[in-house]
Amino acid sequence: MQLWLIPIFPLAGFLINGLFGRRFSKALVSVFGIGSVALSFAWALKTLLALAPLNTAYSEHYFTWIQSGAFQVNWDFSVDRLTAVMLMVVTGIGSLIHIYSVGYMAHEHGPNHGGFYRFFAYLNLFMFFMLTLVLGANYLILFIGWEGVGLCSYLLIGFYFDKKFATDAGNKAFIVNRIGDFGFSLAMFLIFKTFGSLDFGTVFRQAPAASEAVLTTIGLLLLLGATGKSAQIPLYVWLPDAMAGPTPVSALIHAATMVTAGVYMCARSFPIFTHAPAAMDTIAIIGIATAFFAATIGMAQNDIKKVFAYSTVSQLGYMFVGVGCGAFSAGVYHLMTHAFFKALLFLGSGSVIHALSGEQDMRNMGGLRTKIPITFWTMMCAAVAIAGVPFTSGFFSKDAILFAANHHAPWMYWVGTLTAGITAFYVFRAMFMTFFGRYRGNAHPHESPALMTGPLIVLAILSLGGGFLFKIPEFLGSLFPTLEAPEDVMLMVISSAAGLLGILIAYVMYVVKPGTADSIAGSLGGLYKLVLNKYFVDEAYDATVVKPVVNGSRVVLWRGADAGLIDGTVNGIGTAARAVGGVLRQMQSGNIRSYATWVLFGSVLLIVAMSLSGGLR
Amino acid sequence: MAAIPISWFLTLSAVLFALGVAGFLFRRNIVTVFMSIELMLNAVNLTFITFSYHFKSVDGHLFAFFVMVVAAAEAAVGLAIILTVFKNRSTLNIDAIDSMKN
Amino acid sequence: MNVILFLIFAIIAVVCAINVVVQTHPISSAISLVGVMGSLAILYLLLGAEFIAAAQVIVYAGAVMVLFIFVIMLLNAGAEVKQGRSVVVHLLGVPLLIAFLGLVAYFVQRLFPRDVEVTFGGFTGGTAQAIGRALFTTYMLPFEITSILVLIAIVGAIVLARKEMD
Amino acid sequence: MDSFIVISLIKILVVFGVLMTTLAYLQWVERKVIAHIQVRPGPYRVGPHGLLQPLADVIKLITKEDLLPSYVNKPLYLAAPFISVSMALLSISVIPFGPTIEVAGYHTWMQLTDLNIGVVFILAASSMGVYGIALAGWASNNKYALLGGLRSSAQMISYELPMSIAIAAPLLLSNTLSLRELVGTQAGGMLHWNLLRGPFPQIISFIIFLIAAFAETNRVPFDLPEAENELVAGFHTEYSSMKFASFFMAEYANMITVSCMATLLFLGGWDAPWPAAYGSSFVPVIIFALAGLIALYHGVNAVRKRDKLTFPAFGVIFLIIAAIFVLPIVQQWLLPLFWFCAKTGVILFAFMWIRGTLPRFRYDQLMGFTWKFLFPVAMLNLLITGFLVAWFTK
Repeated sequence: MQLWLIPIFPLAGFLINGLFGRRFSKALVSVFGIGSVALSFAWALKTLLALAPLNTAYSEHYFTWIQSGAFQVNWDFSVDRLTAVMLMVVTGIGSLIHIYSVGYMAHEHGPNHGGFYRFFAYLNLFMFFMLTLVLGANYLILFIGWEGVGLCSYLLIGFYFDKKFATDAGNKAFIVNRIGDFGFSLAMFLIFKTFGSLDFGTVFRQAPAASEAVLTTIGLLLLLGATGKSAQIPLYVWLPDAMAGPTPVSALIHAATMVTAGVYMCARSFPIFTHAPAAMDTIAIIGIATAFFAATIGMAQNDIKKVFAYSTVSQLGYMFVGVGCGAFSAGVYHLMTHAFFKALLFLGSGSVIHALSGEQDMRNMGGLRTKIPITFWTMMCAAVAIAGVPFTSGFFSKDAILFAANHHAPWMYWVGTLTAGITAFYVFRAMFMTFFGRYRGNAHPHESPALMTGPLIVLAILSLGGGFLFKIPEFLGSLFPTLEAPEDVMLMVISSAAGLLGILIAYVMYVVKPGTADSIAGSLGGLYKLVLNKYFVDEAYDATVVKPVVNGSRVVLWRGADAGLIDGTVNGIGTAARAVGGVLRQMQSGNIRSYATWVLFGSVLLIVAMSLSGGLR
Repeated sequence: MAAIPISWFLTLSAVLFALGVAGFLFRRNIVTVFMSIELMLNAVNLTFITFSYHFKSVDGHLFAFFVMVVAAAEAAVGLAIILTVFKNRSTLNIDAIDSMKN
Repeated sequence: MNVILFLIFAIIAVVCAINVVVQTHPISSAISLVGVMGSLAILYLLLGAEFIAAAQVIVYAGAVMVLFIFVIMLLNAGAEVKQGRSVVVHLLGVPLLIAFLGLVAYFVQRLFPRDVEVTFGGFTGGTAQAIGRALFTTYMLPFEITSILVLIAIVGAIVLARKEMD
Repeated sequence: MDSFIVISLIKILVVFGVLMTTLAYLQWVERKVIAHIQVRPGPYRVGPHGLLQPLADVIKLITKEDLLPSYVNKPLYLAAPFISVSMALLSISVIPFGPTIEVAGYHTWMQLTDLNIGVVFILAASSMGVYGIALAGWASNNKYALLGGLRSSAQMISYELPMSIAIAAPLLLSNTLSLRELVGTQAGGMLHWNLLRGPFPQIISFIIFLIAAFAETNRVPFDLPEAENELVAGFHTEYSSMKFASFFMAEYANMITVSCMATLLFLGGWDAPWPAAYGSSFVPVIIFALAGLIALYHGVNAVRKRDKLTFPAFGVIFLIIAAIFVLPIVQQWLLPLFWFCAKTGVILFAFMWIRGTLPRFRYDQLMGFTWKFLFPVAMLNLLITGFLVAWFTK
């Protein structure tokens, strides 16, 4: 079926734009940028239709990549239903965002006056790595994609590399992800040691036979990797900063696709996790904690992209709850619907920012409903979806997760429902602050071009209808172990009510009586400050991890160990060596032949030593 | 069809190697010294091939093959260096090339 | 027959090797070295390494040694000048060599008793096919790395050669 | 065992005798061909149509004074022609001229010996041939000779690369290194020859092989080492008499070797271009009969006086040969031999034809041509071939 064609198109696009884009016109760059991804989407669609029922995984072997003793890694791609979902999400949303980007980046020059082609080259490279990640049939190829998307994320966050905050954010993302990758690498080593292979098929076939302790360790290490990539506690801190990149990047990489790689990886490794309940519990707890925690931070943010960034973290937490509760298909379901509505939210906010010529602070917005109606209505679709208003896509996926959570541990359900309410609140707070009331800024808002609104409309339809258009749990039912989570109408009603309540509170606080928010903030005082400052997590990390490392490096390692101990030792040795060298200097005649004699002397000595020690028996 | 003890091959290899070392030690012409190195490499190759026979496995041949490739690369670079040295110092005497001494 | 063949070519090899060392003129040394390589190639055939034997002739005798002769001709290197300065070599060289050879020969004789023997045709795994198969499966990575090494050598040689041009 | 040695000895004698005669007469053929290209009769005095010229040449070369210049490096000076000629002859020993023949109950191949690395053996022998020329140039202690020797060895080393790579491509199709099996894999007519065989016809590598072969044998347009107007006579300036003749023998033997190689590698060896069912076995008969008839016609309508005698004689000889080819007993081994010789002969003719046509390269053009053009093209051809072979044999 030539699966390799799917990722190769974006790679070709990357090479063409990256190598020659500087000389191309913007139109030509756009053609290659969009064309490659669209071709990839078309080919993926054709492949999947041809493989239609796809009850069992279909894989293709290309070549043996590494062979070293028992260690063998093949360059294999495989497609099963999970991959099919991911392929469609990645290429479909990727295509839409590429189209959007042409409009969004039209006025961008970026530093180094090569911004436009550079942007599309990176974006295409990202698509290539993401598709490799999704298609790879073993952990190492997945890891290549994993690292590759990390690289592209770094490049794109730091896209405006002439601004310090952007490069800092890029570095932060890269370094924080390293911690996760460290866990992932360790997990791979352990997998290879345990199963003797990195191949998904081989590993999963043997997984039930392995001991639970080993599987739990592997699971936890994989989870460490996933928390890094998918921005979960404790490694979520990079994602909000990652908003320094252009908005389409935030939509594609930091909302729809890359950050969900962790969820995908956990879902992919379900045979390991299902045999490691402790790891599953950890996933669920981390997920629910992240979901709640990030949602509360989201309530107090004023930067429109930051709100959605924390919302992403929170929603990713939801997905992990689903995965951790054993409802893998629900997690993937939410992954897909989230990709729709969160991409839409980001693209919409990008459209708002575009309309206001770069303004991101919601306090300087307001009343944009009439000025940019298409953006408003499409974003509204996404907002109701994320708030879990009944029969939107978010409603289905969120409820699927919450059922599983209730089945797993009722308290998780309640926290989840509370989070859903908070989510609805802050999303609508953002909506109301942006689109309602009167305009507080001083730019001249204008509606975005059709290139940008087109993708918005498509995504709006998907956000509203994605829930019943794509019944992911049924589609993936055969793949994952089934979970008997009874559908309880009561639970459904409660969670929907929480969402609606959140919307209502937001409406009251920001539309009916616009002053309430400030007075409540004032009365809560310390708590509000805590939330506004994101619980001082960055500061805490700075104080507990970064500072000690830096200071420790400076004082202990540099002054103490390096200057004192090592330099001292080295100098001491140097002095000693010079003294000895003074004697041995006679040997260093500068004459090659006498050196050779010494080498011969040494080898004779070695043979004698070996025979004396019994090595030559 | 009498058979040859395998130690004969190894001894021959040792003799050739020792002759290579001798060439390295006692010759002053840099080209000859270089040829002595090739002689040593050849002696080692003979050992590889002999062991390959001994263990009835093709791996020794592969090692010999790699030695040859590396020797070819080494000869190309080494001779280029010799040419450069000769160009700069107009001597091939290895004892005269001792700038590292000071 | 085996023994005779071995003895003939072993003696040729040793004589040529001695000639490499004692000849004062580099070109005579080079020709002697070709002789060593040729007789080694025949010994390889005896050991069942037909491909390596051919490669030995093509690569070593056909390419590397031609290069040597080339350089000798280019430099028009005459017989070497005697101006020995190394005391160490003169004092230690011969005794060390004898010790080295003696030790190695002794251990070889002790470790490989006479009953481990070589006959022509005793090992037939050295065909081009077998080597190719091993080279492109087990030794794939070393092979690739070697090719990079050769590339580096080519570039290095060209750079060195260019430098002396200007 | 004994019969093996006896048969081998007989074969060696036969091959050696035939080869030596061929070498001598190749010289005659070449002179004739060149002469006719230049519209002159060529050797004509010794024997009918100069047919005894080679004999006269041999006598002349043997009886000439054997000079030993005083400043030469004696051992190498003497060894060089010997190395040249022995390496050239060595290659012939593995070349098969035809399938098995049966003589007095003994089956044997028309080949001295078959190596399963025959192709590599020939490459090895030809790479050793460089020494003869390089040492001749150096040992002569003459700057023209030295320059010729250097040029020639550089040229031979350089052209060996595209040649080996060009050889590798058909080997990929045939999947063997044994020359005998090589022919076996090409059996069944012209379309199975490596030259025209799928998945990738080796026309490019055939051309590269031929070009490299011209350079390897130091033939026009690559005869820089012997460029008379620059280097007097190149590496054999100081040689005379039989030693000089040795170099010529080596050159012609090399020509024969590479022609045979081209025949074996690309042209299907001794296989007929189309199956005997379609009448390929009558081709030699027709050719010789036609040649005989033409000779007879010219004998009858003779232009010169002596032609009245010689042409009818030739005509009769040709007709007799044609008649021999009709005999079924000899057909089974004579036909393959005919095809092999015919193919080799065509390539040898191309050697002479090109010598009569093309001018000489300049030295930098020569080196640039191989490194910048032939080598990359050969490499590309090998890559494509390898890829297609892997693709189609999967």
